[in-house]
Amino acid sequence: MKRWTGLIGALAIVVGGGAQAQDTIKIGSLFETSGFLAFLGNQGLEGANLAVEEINASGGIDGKKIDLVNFNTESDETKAVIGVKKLIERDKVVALIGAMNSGSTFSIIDIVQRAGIPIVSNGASRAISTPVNEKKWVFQAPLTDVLVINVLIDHFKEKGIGKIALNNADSGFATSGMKQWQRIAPERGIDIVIQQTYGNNDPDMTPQLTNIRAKSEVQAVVQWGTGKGQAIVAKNYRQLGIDKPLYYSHAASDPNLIKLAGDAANGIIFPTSKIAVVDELPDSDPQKKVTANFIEKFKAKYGRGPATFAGNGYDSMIMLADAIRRAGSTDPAKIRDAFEQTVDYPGVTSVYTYSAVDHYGAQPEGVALQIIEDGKIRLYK
Amino acid sequence: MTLTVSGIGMKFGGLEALRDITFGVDDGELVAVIGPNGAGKSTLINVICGNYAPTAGAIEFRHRRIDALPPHIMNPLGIVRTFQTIELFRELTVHENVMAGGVAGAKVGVAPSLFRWPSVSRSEKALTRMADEYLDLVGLDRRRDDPASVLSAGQQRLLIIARALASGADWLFLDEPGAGLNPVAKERLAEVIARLRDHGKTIVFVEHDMGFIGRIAERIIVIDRGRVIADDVPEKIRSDERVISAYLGVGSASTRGGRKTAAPSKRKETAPLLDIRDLTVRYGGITALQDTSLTLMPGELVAVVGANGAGKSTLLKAIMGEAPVASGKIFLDGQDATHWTPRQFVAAGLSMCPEGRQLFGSLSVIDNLKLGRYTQVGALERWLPWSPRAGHEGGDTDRLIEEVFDVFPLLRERRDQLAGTLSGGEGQVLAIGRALMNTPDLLVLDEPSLGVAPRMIAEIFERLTALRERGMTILLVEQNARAALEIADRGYVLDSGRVMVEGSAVELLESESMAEAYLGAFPVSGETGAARTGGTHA
Amino acid sequence: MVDALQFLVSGLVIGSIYGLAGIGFTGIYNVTGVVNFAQGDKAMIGAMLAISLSQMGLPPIVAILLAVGLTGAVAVVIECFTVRPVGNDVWRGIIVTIGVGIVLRGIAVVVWGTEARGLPAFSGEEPIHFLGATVSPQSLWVMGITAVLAIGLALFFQLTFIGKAFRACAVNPFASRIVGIEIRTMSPIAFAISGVLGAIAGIIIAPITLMQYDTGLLIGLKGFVACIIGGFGNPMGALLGGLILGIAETFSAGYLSSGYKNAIAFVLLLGFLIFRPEGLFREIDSKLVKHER
Amino acid sequence: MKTPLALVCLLIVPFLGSDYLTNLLIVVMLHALPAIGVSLLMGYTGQISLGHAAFYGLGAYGAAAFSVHGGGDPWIGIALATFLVGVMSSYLGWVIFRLRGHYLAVATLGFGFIVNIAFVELRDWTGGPNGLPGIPPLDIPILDLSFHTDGTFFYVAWVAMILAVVMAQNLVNAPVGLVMRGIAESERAVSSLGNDVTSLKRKILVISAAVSAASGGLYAHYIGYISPQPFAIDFSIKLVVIIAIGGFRSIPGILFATLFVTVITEPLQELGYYDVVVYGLFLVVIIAYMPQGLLQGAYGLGRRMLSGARAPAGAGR
Repeated sequence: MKRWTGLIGALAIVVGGGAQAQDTIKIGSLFETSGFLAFLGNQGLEGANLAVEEINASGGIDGKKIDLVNFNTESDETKAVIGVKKLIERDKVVALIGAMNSGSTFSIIDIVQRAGIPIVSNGASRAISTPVNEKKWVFQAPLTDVLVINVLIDHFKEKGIGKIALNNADSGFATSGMKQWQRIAPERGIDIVIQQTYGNNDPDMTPQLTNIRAKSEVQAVVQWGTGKGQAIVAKNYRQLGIDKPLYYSHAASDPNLIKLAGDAANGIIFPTSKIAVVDELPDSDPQKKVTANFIEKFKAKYGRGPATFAGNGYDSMIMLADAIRRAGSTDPAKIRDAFEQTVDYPGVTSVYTYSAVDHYGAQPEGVALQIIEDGKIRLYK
Repeated sequence: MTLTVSGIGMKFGGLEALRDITFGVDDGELVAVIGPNGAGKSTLINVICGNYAPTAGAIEFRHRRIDALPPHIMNPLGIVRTFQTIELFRELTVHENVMAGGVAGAKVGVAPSLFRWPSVSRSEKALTRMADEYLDLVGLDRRRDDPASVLSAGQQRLLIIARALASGADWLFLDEPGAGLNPVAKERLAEVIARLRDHGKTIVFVEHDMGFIGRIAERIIVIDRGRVIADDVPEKIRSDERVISAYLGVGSASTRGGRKTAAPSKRKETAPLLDIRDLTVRYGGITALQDTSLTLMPGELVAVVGANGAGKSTLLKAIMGEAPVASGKIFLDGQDATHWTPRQFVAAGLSMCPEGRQLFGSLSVIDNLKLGRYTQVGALERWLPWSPRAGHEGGDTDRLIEEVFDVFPLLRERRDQLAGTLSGGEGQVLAIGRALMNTPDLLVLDEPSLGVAPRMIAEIFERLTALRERGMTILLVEQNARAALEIADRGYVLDSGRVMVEGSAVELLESESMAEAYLGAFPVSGETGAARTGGTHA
Repeated sequence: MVDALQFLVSGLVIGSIYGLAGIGFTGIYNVTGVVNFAQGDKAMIGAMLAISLSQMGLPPIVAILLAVGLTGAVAVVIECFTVRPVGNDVWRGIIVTIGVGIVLRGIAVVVWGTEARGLPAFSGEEPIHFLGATVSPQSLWVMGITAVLAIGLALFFQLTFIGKAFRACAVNPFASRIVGIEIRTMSPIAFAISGVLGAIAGIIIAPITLMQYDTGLLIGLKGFVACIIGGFGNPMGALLGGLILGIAETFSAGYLSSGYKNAIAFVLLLGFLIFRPEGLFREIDSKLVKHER
Repeated sequence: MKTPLALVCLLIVPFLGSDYLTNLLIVVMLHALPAIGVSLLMGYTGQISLGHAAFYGLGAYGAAAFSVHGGGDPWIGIALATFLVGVMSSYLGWVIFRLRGHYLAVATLGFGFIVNIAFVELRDWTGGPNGLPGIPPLDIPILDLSFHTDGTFFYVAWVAMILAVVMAQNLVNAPVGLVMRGIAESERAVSSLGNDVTSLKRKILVISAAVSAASGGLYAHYIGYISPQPFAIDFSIKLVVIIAIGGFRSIPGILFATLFVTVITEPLQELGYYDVVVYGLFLVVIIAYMPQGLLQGAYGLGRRMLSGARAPAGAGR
């Protein structure tokens, strides 16, 4: 009895202790700093923190500093639910960013919808923000699979590639990508000759690639996955001596891929944001300045180069701050409305234009085809 | 007959534990099943109570074939058993243990229990009342709410009887209900069993303590080597020649001759090799050995004899560092070895041939022998796949193996066979060979004749005599008292954890007290003397 | 045909990895009867240590030897502080080694982060062609070292005193004590051996599978399945079990739905547990399977 | 005596006005159900299970599929899923209870893996790794009750937990409970007393699985979205941690342990991955050194230390 009431009492004190000073704007983030997607969440949080630092250094928003409170969702959906409630209620945040994990985002959509707090999600599955009329409060900042698939198909059309093989992991990201490929490719006249799935933690993907190799009519192989799996695919692909061009998803911008796959990574072509190739961009590119600035500051703060995911967290935070500034208020509803009116905003990840019917923002011109050559990412020409 | 057992056989792999067992038991009988160690008594109970399905024969109970039924079906038919190992529910209280016994009979299912239907409360009340009654019956009512684990061994034995009764079955099979109990506790047990009999229960029990059996049993079935060798009233059993041979063993002519010619040992000149002083060993509440003293001079062959449960094995465990010594001292070659580990004993030159042989069944004969040398092998040699000292003088494993093969040529033929596939006698020979590999100063053998064919027993005993003649000191623990004493210099007779008699082997062989230790405690006063005389003169 | 051959070759490579993970279980199980659920994590720790040490500038061979030794030492520490207090309680043994696995993975994240790491292949990446099938040179290393370790361990159990003593402990602990073998001293040796085996496994497969904090978990489980198939406690059985599992996986990934490939392992696991719990090559272990009614 | 009072006291939580606290306790209460299930099977009956997340997940997916794909009433979905999981676990028990020790542990582990792989692969039903969104919240239209909010769902979870606690307590306190604990100690004694041990184990497994499945169903309708991940092997192990902390055979202990594990990981998770290390250490230390569970273990340790101060070391031996 004593321990129960004691615990409840202690919790109540903790809850009640969240009194907020009004000279800051509290924004909640849901980056996973542990669990299976921690390598994404950590970078996202670093990017977001960099943005907060930058905004606060330049005087904050109307004199108010931004206070970013992160809740580690541990890549776990139940935790995400606990976390979002804590942020909304105990920390009284006015807006949310984060959760790299699409699953974690899915699990909290209902809650933010009910609470009326805008969220800028970093999950990549387009189902997060569609249909828009049911997801009024949900925005997305990353490149979505639909976007990059379309960019790739544009490229295939250009190259005269009509028959492809698709190899994907069994993760959420890759499964979603596979579904979109199977939907979009036929619509746009691309024939998926063979589709193979491998396990995210598999030590070897040669059986799948052997099946792909057997289909001689295939003109290009598309690989969709994350983490070390895509490095193993690259190695196995070279080992099996498949000589068709190899295309990866935007997850190939993971710098670890080159480290892990070594020479096998050379020749991989993938569509992604321009962060890795900023030096090669023409000065006319609207993203060049903002990206270069981001990279420089990130390096100064963390002592190493940023990955796309860091840019993503950064963009979400900057755009959110911009929306708050434009709303001139910390009222969540006003922030939401202002965010929806973001137009042609040049971010690190992409150029963003949101509207009442488009909550995924990123535009095709933000995506550039890149290729790995000699262990370096170059703009594909 | 309510229970008829006809032609039951039980094989475990190659081992035939029971063959052609046939007998019957009527309602209300009180039957003891006796027999030397390894005779198959527990297997018989296991077979009747459904723990094993017999490989031959049939069992009928109340005109129904029951020999393929599992225990939980047996119980509602009226058969319940207890276990040698007690198998108490240690986490429950005394009262709960008894209640647990009645649950199956009360037919309170899992589903009703979830919702605590009235039937559950009703049966709970009934069970509570019944448990109290049975606790009263076995005299544990005052310990009702104690945790079962704190009871003494005797009380635990009574508790499992109460628990068995609570199951509602009226045929009780008790597997060694008196094992490890002191005389007072045994007295209580006897009273309880008599009371149950008066309540109309049928009781079949396995026991070793002949005094106990003689006091309560109305009929005794004697089993030896998996066969029924006698089935009669106690008075007849006591004088049955086969029973006495089964218990005391048969001397073998050849060893008898050998002993007479054996040179007297040089024991007078030196200090004892093994000196046990006032040793007391207790397991939990059970005193297994009480103030036992024993000395062994270098070069002697000493036999320790006594009935099952007399404390022989405990004595041996104590001199291997495997028993909880409560008081007393053990000196090995002048060193205080009371709290040594087995390894220390082995390294100091003591080799043990344990009861039941304890071979490494899935290892070959030769590997078993090699492991006998384990403590004498250097650290380097242990890790190398060959012997770095091959060809060197002394301590060479291969040379010792050859020596063992010379002593036991049959092992040479079987050198690459797995130890588990050897017959009882061959296995015993291997166990002795393994012990010899340690080049022991003192060789300790526990029941080497157990489960061994008579021809092999003779041979083993002959070998032991030969070893003694080569100067090895031997401590031989045997149930087969005659065979042991015939080759021994001296002997100790253990009974109920104490040394009852000690003396030269010849004296003991003639003595009546030895027979008494085995069979003599039949309290058929008046006739006892005659019975004994008849018993000892084989 | 070429495809089938490639599946077979790939299956043998993966099977060797599983077999290698599996033989790490056998030593400990043989002596202590403990199934070490943290075995796969030892492989991960070994590989991570080797990667870190070589990144610190140590020559690869020194880094590898040091990593192997350190992992062995870690295994001994685990034995002393977690397995020994539990004794021979199967139930608590399982849970405690699961806990050790969690701790090892947690420490790995704290020290090495969650990103995957790799070791350079021992002898280049140039694939070797064989009748139309290809293998990477590292696969040959894996298969070779696995075969050497399995045979070596089997010979160790067969020929050396200490190996026989290990088997003796498993067969008959009482008799082992009687001949002077102390399980108390054998158990840390067994853990050290399994730690060393685990580390070697982790290091030689790291160039192929790449390593991250949780890689050991799945590989350990597959190794366990390999042991069940081959019969627990028998290194050659573990190797053969691993090969069977690997080939089953690649063929099912190649010819059936590749998504269900991981289920194959566990279906085999349940199948063997239920219909042939003694594995392909071993007498039944009465402690684990119900005999009596 | 004290626990029921504490459980009734919980009813005021939604009125404290903290969604966060309410939500936390909902999760605790939902997790308490499978934990109680594991305790019945593992703590009381001595049958190890490393696969309970599968039952929890099957309940969740079953209930969710019923209302999302079938458009059925959520309550019926939960009931149906619970029932089907119970039936399935009965057959599972028939198979796995031939095994014991390590083999049983691994068989349950393997079962958990297979079920989780099925969640990932049966995309048409489960949505695959991306999960199944749009699970409707619970309501009772006739009474005009809806459980959309935490404040209202709290009572659903509370009632479920109370039901589970009461039923579990009834079971373990009933005469059958004595036999369950007997199985953990000596199966052959229990069998000789006329109990069909395998059948009893299966029944306990059914209850244990069903209570987990019911909780899973409630969870699905509470979160509104499910994916394979919360039902992976980690959750099975978390349940084992919970009952280890709670003392294996104590329903109040397990309620406390569920709360403890959920609350203790809250501050720790700020530290990044140290929480996992601490979590694992807890498990190791409890199992290796406090076989009675954390509460009793800590109590015993404290007492030993106190008495150790008075009596010289080793005096008690």
